[in-house]
Amino acid sequence: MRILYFSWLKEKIGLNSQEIIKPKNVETVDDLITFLTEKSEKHKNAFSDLNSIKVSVNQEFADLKTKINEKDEIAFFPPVTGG
Amino acid sequence: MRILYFSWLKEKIGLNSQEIIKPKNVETVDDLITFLTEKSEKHKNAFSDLNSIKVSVNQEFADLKTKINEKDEIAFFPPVTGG
Amino acid sequence: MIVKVQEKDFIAEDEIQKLKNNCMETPGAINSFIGYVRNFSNNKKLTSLTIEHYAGMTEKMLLEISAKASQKWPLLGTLIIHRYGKLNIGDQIVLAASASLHRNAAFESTQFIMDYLKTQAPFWKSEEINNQNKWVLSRKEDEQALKKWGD
Amino acid sequence: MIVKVQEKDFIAEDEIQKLKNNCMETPGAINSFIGYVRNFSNNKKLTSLTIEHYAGMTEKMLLEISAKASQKWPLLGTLIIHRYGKLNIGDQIVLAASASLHRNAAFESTQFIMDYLKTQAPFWKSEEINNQNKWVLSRKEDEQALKKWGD
Repeated sequence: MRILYFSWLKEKIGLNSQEIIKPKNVETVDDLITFLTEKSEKHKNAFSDLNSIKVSVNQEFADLKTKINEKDEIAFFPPVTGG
Repeated sequence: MRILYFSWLKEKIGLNSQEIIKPKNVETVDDLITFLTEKSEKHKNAFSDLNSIKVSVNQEFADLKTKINEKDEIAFFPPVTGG
Repeated sequence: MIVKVQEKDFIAEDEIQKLKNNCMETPGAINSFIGYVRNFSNNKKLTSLTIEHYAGMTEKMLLEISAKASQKWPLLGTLIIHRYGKLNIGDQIVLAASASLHRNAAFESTQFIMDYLKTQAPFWKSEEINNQNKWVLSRKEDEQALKKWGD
Repeated sequence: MIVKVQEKDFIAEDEIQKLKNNCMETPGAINSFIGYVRNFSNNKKLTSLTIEHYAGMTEKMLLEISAKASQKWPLLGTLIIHRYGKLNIGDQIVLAASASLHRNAAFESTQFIMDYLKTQAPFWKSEEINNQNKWVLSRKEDEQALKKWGD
């Protein structure tokens, strides 16, 4: 699965994107966050306040309970500020 | 006093404007209409439905009871349709 | 507050640039409205539109409407251009615009200006249909549109 | 429905002309909104603004918003252009416009598009103040603005 980061999440994590093979026990967005934050301090720091983070799955807004699959594109970012 | 006509009022009366000396008994817009319609069939015809006519005195919206003076500019016209 | 009543056409881009440049502070938002001559009126095909106006009172009323909008919203500037004379299908009739720091004031005040212009500015339209000119009737909807401003 | 996400500037006049020409029928009304880079942010002087976006999702969301507006109002066309990259004070950021037969649909739908764009389109602004770049925080007012549409 492809994971993208934007705005200050990208800066805190130090990555624009990363490719991972979906671990078996990762079924939802919530599971993915747990997986990522357990492996990396930077991710743990970036995801410390989930209220300030939005997520999309395949370019649609999603939430923590959204199911994810191997071929999905998942993005994490703060609330948008365009316009 | 100067009297102006616009839109179909101008066409029905056949005048853009006319100058008259204010008759003594003409104190309000209503009096002026009575004066004009008594003197001319065209005016009588044009003013037959007062609900479809707006009036301004010195370029401010007015009504039948508005007082008028010798130096005033009075205009009669249908509801506006610009924009 | 810029108000122009003119026979000739206008270039909206240039006029909005002037509005922007006249603002005391860089506006974050400009809303603008352009009204055009439509090709149909009550399902009848139009050939042209002629607009008459009450020179003097028109400018006065448009300035009054602009002033009212500026009292009601925190605006950095307003613009109204309205044409008169004979116009063809698709021609620009009117441009109204407001500049402000935040978008809401610009949106609402431009709509307010158009709603008041429609019922208070002394313009009269005459439509040419099948070689006959007919004065346009005022619309009840335009009177009712004012209600949302609660003045 | 025209949607463009681009680094380069745009000429609103040309884009609105294209919107008008694409309409199936001559529109009587076009409302348009332009957002510009302001020179102050929370009383601090800005030097520049940089906009990041999620390429792909941005276009998708802007098309979704345009489609929602077209379902809600009888529109003849919509237009959204949003820039990304580094912008200077006074630069154009966004142009949103709607064309319709009557003015109310154009006004409301353009405001609707901007309200949704502000909360749903994946753009992030970073402000340069005193040689430091800081990510702009989202505003509660923008979330609340959606309530007026009752969706």
